[in-house]
Amino acid sequence: GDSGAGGGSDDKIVMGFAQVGAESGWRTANTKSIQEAAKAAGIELKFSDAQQKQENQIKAIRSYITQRVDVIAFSPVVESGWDTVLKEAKDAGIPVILTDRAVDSPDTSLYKTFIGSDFIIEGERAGEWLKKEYEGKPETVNIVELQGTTGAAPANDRKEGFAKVIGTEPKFKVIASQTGDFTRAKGKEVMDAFLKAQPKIDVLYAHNDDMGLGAIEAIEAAGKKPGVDIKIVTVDAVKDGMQALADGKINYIVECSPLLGPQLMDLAKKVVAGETVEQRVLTEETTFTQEQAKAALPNRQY
Amino acid sequence: MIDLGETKTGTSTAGAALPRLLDARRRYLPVLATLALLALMYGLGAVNYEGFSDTQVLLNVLIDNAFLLVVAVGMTFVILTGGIDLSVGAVVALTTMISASLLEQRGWPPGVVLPLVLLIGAAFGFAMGCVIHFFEIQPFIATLAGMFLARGLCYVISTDSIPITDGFWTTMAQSKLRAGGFFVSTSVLIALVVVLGAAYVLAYTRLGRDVYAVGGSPQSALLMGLPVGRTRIAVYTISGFCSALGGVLLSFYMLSGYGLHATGLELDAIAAVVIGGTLLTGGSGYLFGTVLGVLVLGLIQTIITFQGNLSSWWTKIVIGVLLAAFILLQRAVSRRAS
Amino acid sequence: MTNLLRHRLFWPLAILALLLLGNLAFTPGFFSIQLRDGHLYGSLIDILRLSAPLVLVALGMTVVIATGGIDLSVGAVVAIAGALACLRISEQDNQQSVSVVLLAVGLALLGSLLLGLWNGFLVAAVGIQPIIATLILMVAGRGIAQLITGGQIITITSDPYRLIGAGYWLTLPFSVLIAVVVTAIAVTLTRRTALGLLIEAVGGNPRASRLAGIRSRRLIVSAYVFCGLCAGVAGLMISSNVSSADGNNAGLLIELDAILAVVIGGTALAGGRFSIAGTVLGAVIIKTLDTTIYTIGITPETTLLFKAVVVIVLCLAQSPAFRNRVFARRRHPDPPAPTASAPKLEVPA
Amino acid sequence: MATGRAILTMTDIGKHFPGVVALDHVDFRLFPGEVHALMGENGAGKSTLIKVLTGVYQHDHGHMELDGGPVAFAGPLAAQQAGISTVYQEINLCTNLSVAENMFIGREPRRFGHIRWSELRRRAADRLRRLDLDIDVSSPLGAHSLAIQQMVAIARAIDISAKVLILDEPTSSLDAAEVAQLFRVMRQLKEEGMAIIFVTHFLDQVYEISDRITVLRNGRLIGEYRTTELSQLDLVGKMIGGELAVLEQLDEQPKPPVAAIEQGAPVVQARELGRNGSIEPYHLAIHQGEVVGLAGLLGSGRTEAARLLFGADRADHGELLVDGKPVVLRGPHTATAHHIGFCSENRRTEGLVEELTVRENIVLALQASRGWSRPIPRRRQDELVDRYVQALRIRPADPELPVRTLSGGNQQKVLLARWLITEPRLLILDEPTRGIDVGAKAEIQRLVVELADGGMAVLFISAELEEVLRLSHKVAVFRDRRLVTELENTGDLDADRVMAVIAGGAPA
Ligand SMILES: Nc1ncnc2c1ncn2[C@@H]1O[C@H](COP(=O)(O)OP(=O)(O)OP(=O)(O)O)[C@@H](O)[C@H]1O
Ligand SMILES: Nc1ncnc2c1ncn2[C@@H]1O[C@H](COP(=O)(O)OP(=O)(O)OP(=O)(O)O)[C@@H](O)[C@H]1O
Ligand SMILES: [Mg+2]
Ligand SMILES: [Mg+2]
Repeated sequence: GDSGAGGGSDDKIVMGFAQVGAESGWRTANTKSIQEAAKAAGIELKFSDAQQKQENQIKAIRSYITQRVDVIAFSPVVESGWDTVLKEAKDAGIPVILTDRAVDSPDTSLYKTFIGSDFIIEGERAGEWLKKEYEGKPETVNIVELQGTTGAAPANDRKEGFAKVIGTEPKFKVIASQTGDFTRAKGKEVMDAFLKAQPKIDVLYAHNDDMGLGAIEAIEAAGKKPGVDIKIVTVDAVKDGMQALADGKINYIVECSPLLGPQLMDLAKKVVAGETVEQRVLTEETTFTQEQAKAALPNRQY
Repeated sequence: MIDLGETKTGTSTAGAALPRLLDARRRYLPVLATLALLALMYGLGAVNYEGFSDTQVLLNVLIDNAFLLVVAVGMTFVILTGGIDLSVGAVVALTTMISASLLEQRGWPPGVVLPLVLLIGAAFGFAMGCVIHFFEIQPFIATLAGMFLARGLCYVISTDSIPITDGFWTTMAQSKLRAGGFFVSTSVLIALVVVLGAAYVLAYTRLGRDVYAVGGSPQSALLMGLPVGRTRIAVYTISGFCSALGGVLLSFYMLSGYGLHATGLELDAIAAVVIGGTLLTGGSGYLFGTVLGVLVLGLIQTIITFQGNLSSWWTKIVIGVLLAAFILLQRAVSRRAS
Repeated sequence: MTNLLRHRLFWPLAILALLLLGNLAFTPGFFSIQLRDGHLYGSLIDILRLSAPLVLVALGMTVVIATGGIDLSVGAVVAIAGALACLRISEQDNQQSVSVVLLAVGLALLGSLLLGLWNGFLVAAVGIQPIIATLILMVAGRGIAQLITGGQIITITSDPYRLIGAGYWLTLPFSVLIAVVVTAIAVTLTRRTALGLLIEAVGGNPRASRLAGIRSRRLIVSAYVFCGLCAGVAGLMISSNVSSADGNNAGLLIELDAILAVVIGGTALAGGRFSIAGTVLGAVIIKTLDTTIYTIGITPETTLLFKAVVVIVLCLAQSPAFRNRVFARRRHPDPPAPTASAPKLEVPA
Repeated sequence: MATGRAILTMTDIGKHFPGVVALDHVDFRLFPGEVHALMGENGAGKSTLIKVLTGVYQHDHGHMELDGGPVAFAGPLAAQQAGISTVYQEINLCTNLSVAENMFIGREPRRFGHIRWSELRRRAADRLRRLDLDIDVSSPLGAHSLAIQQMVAIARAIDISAKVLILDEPTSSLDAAEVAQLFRVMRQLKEEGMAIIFVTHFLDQVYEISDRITVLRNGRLIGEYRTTELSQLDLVGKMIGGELAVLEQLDEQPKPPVAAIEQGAPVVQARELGRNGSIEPYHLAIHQGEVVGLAGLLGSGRTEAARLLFGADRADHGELLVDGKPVVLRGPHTATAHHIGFCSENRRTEGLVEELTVRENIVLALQASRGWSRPIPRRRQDELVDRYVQALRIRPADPELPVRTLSGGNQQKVLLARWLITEPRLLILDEPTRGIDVGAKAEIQRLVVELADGGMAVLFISAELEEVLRLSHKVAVFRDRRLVTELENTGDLDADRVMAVIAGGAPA
């Protein structure tokens, strides 16, 4: 039950939101979407930035509990380790909504709902596209992979989902896999080295657009044509990535949408009102081919 | 010329009394100034934010920073000898990782895991101390390599985070010590015991005094017949131990083991120690200062969350500005007084 | 032979050679350099190109460390410089115009200079310990960079700007040329004038230097300003290399690499004697190490372990104490038993 | 006196440093109940021998026996545990710790491992009082002058009940009174059977206290003699391997009367110059060609007064005039710009930059005053450096050696050379002859006279009153951090009279 809605409960709903940080453009768009949606929905938003540290997020959540907000939402930095503070929230009668990433607690009563994308599915989608692309061609496909930050959940999951799908066909071979820290500069640096070390690369799979964009520069510098000589598939669909897709430099992008603000606010209102909500809400996400990208590009916000 | 003519050495005892008093005051002045500024900061927070003056807010600062406090205590020892330990954050992460994997994946009993990880931490520190001392490798580099090594080991164990469901751990994580409507976690208690113990060691044992001597001048300490090598190795061992203990506290706090836990913790710990008035060149500083340093960092973080409307970048800028303001004031106050 | 062995840079050079040869074993074409599209192309060129920003940052760091300080804020300055320049260019209609780019570069460098000045002011005038003084900018600076970029990545399409980090001139990467020029300037300034001596004196014994009449305050401020400028140029290179400014990630953790490069190069963190050649070599070693990790296919999970091992080996190889202990044991069967209390501290007469 | 079996024998000791043979087959023995003076020029190898003995350095070859058993110490700690207590030449204490702690660190009074602070302070005060030193033992050591630090180091060493006591130039900045006090204690220890190694460059002290003398030259043993059987002249001869005559000459030189020199405006004049808590306002005028000596007891404020003249400390009272015009010293750099030089008494912490070479250390002040953009051409540097390496006999004569590898006395000469090459108009020398051997000392005194004749003004501070009197035209006496009087150095001024003034008798 959520009886305890203390503080300024008379009119406005107060939401405490503990963001991971601002480590990427994607994340910034995510933050912006939430802030704007809160304003539009008339919800007072208390926002804090954890600078990629779980400790800070826990601190923020704990501080929201002492401030007696009406609802707490946060994007977990990692899946594990939230039980204690979530239990405190539960004891204080404050409902919790997870966004973007899940927590792995077996006790699902600790949070009301989880809204966000599934990184494993994203990896799978990338793999499925690849399978379709090379359908009926028996020769081996040499794949290089640019991973996200070592240990980060999206990196782990996107790798896992992708590996699961392509693992079913032995012709797909990941010949090199290295972290590019989700950044363009690192993506370029690593791709530079891959290009020198690997005699034949057919496909690049990058865990986000930025690394893909960096890699494109490296491929061009090596005198090859991205998207033609080396096929590229990435995840995220930020504007720059979509542009590259439209230009034919990237072949396929799996969307991971940061714009879950409106959905989140809806859920928050329901939760505070005591309505029951689904335990898992998937964000509306899609995939893009070159044509779809050209169509979507003009009204892409981030 | 009026001549009192009672001294042979040129100083009268009466003349020495006043400077003595001033001297003692001067020595504790930076710490006192820090304390005053901390109180000022808290006061400002209480005036500006609703609910800030709640005692629980202060207690939360302790709860949230218990592990940092323990790590900073170890760092204080190292910095007092003029060294530095960059590996602490990584050792913290490694500790959470080893604990989690042993408890959850191997099913070892907590009674074995707990002492084992503490031992591993201490041994890790001991090894770095030996490298630093015997092979004369700069502490910065030796502990940087230690940092790479410890983080690397984390990833070797697993790149995923491992949740801890062990009974003892969850009890430690969730049991609270309540008094009059307020509560602290057991970690806070452990951290305070560590602080008191360390303060005692520094002030009242030979090891503690040797730490100061080595920090003041390693050459002199050596020529005075002090066990320089042993002291040096000891401080890194202590720091390793404290990091491991900090890691255990963090794993109580997070109930998980993860290779990316406590990234950048080394800088927080160093900052806490230095804000507390300890000189990075060694030989001067107090443990109490370190406690204040940790509180300053914690309070800044609390103010940020209470402010509640800062964008991610303004968060950083404001942290920087608060830090700058604090340090400049601290500097001004202690300069004015001396 | 023994003279060669005893040279400061012998061991770093040996390690570098070893790393390169290790690469050759994995990638037969590693040493090959071709002319492609009018510029040189090959792994070795890549290493040099990647090293350029690190060399710059490490140069500035060397001078700061020589004065007995340290600068943690270089990463933030890198991000701010790139962000300032890219923002400025992205606001213009004609991004291809050279004058627009020059103005943007000037703006970014002015910004870095001011940031360096701020650090220098805190350290030299206010007397705050360098690590904490620069920590302030390290934290706040990253925020400023994000503020400038709005937390997004600013992408630009400007060929003149691209030249700085990704372009070529006379078949050579332009960034390498910049790094060479800045290194030459640094060497000239410190070794052809008396700056080097004065800096080493201040770093070696600040009290004595003051009493010798050295105006150490100015010197220290200049060191931080130089460091800021170097970081600024590096920031331009890094952002130009990918034609975009990333306030969040540009130059992240570069301070650690830079300090590592300085120390590998044989400059003591306590201040005093410094070696610019050593620093350059150190930076190249670090980048070679990175490239090696990518080429020989070390997995991301073990990357750090590999780095740790190389750093440890490098340090031990360089440590005379280590060599003495190991080799002395071989030569004399009965050494004057080195125990825990027998460190070879330098003890003045 | 030395009878029976030697407590310590060192045979055939060899020690080399890169490029230098510091000890070349040296033998040394020490008997219980004797004071054994170890003599030699700067760089002869005295300190090295001591450091080899106490395990700071490991010898290349040779053999040592303590109390009949062979020993080889791994470090000072081991030596101390075996009963050897040492005061090294450079004061090796921790300035960040309190005086009391410095005396007892490593052997603090404890109960169950718990340090008993009040007991420690009580004992420290007690021990210092026995040396006639009454200071606040809980104040940090660094707040005290070098001489006091030296006394503390001595107090520490003699309190360790040891079999062998080693004192490497313990008296280099002590006044006569402290020296007398020290000797009293040494005699007492000797009575109790302790064996004492004593290093000094003051010949009088050697003859006053020692029973036996060992002379080293260039790292080689010249011989061991009974003090009573070796004349002072012979001793000097053995040390330097030749004759020495400069000393006597200098004494004979008549000094021009003060009135003759003090014409025209003084080069530098202090008017009511003072600083709270360190030195009371004082007047002092120094003219061209004049040598002004400062006399006073330990901690009387001579150094403090001098530091104000150089801007090393900021004066908060009064004004300073250079050539009759008031100037504000914003720091030493302003002082050097006005051609004032200051050679600090504390060569290790305030003087040398140990990592740098001899050459770099020597040119440092000159370079600083020229600014960074006008480097002294290398050829000119070499010229200047060579000249002073010759003139002051700096050994080894290789300017490219790191200064830290030089012997204490030679380091002192380097520091002196730094200021001499700047050719200042006023040169302040605070204990410039600390640790310098007889020959070089005479050379330096001769230089000072020469420079003054050439028009330089010199402020000369020395714990050795004779030296002050020999050189200066005028002596300013300090007591309790106050300038009490100025004495004109006419023929009838002697040490006794100055002492009387210092001790607070009627001003002359
Ligand atoms: N650490 C060192 N490295 C290299 N050479 C050294 C070192 N220590 C001493 N020496 C050299 O050894 C020789 C003997 O020095 P030592 O300090 O023993 O002289 P000393 O007799 O004590 O002289 P002084 O009277 O000046 O103190 C000198 O030539 C000196 O340069
Ligand atoms: N008896 C004392 N108690 C406390 N501090 C003292 C005492 N004597 C001197 N000092 C401190 O020592 C410092 C140096 O004194 P100063 O150097 O002026 O004396 P000095 O006349 O040069 O004597 P010295 O022969 O010791 O060099 C001063 O800062 C003073 O505060
Ligand atoms: Mg000596
Ligand atoms: Mg003095």
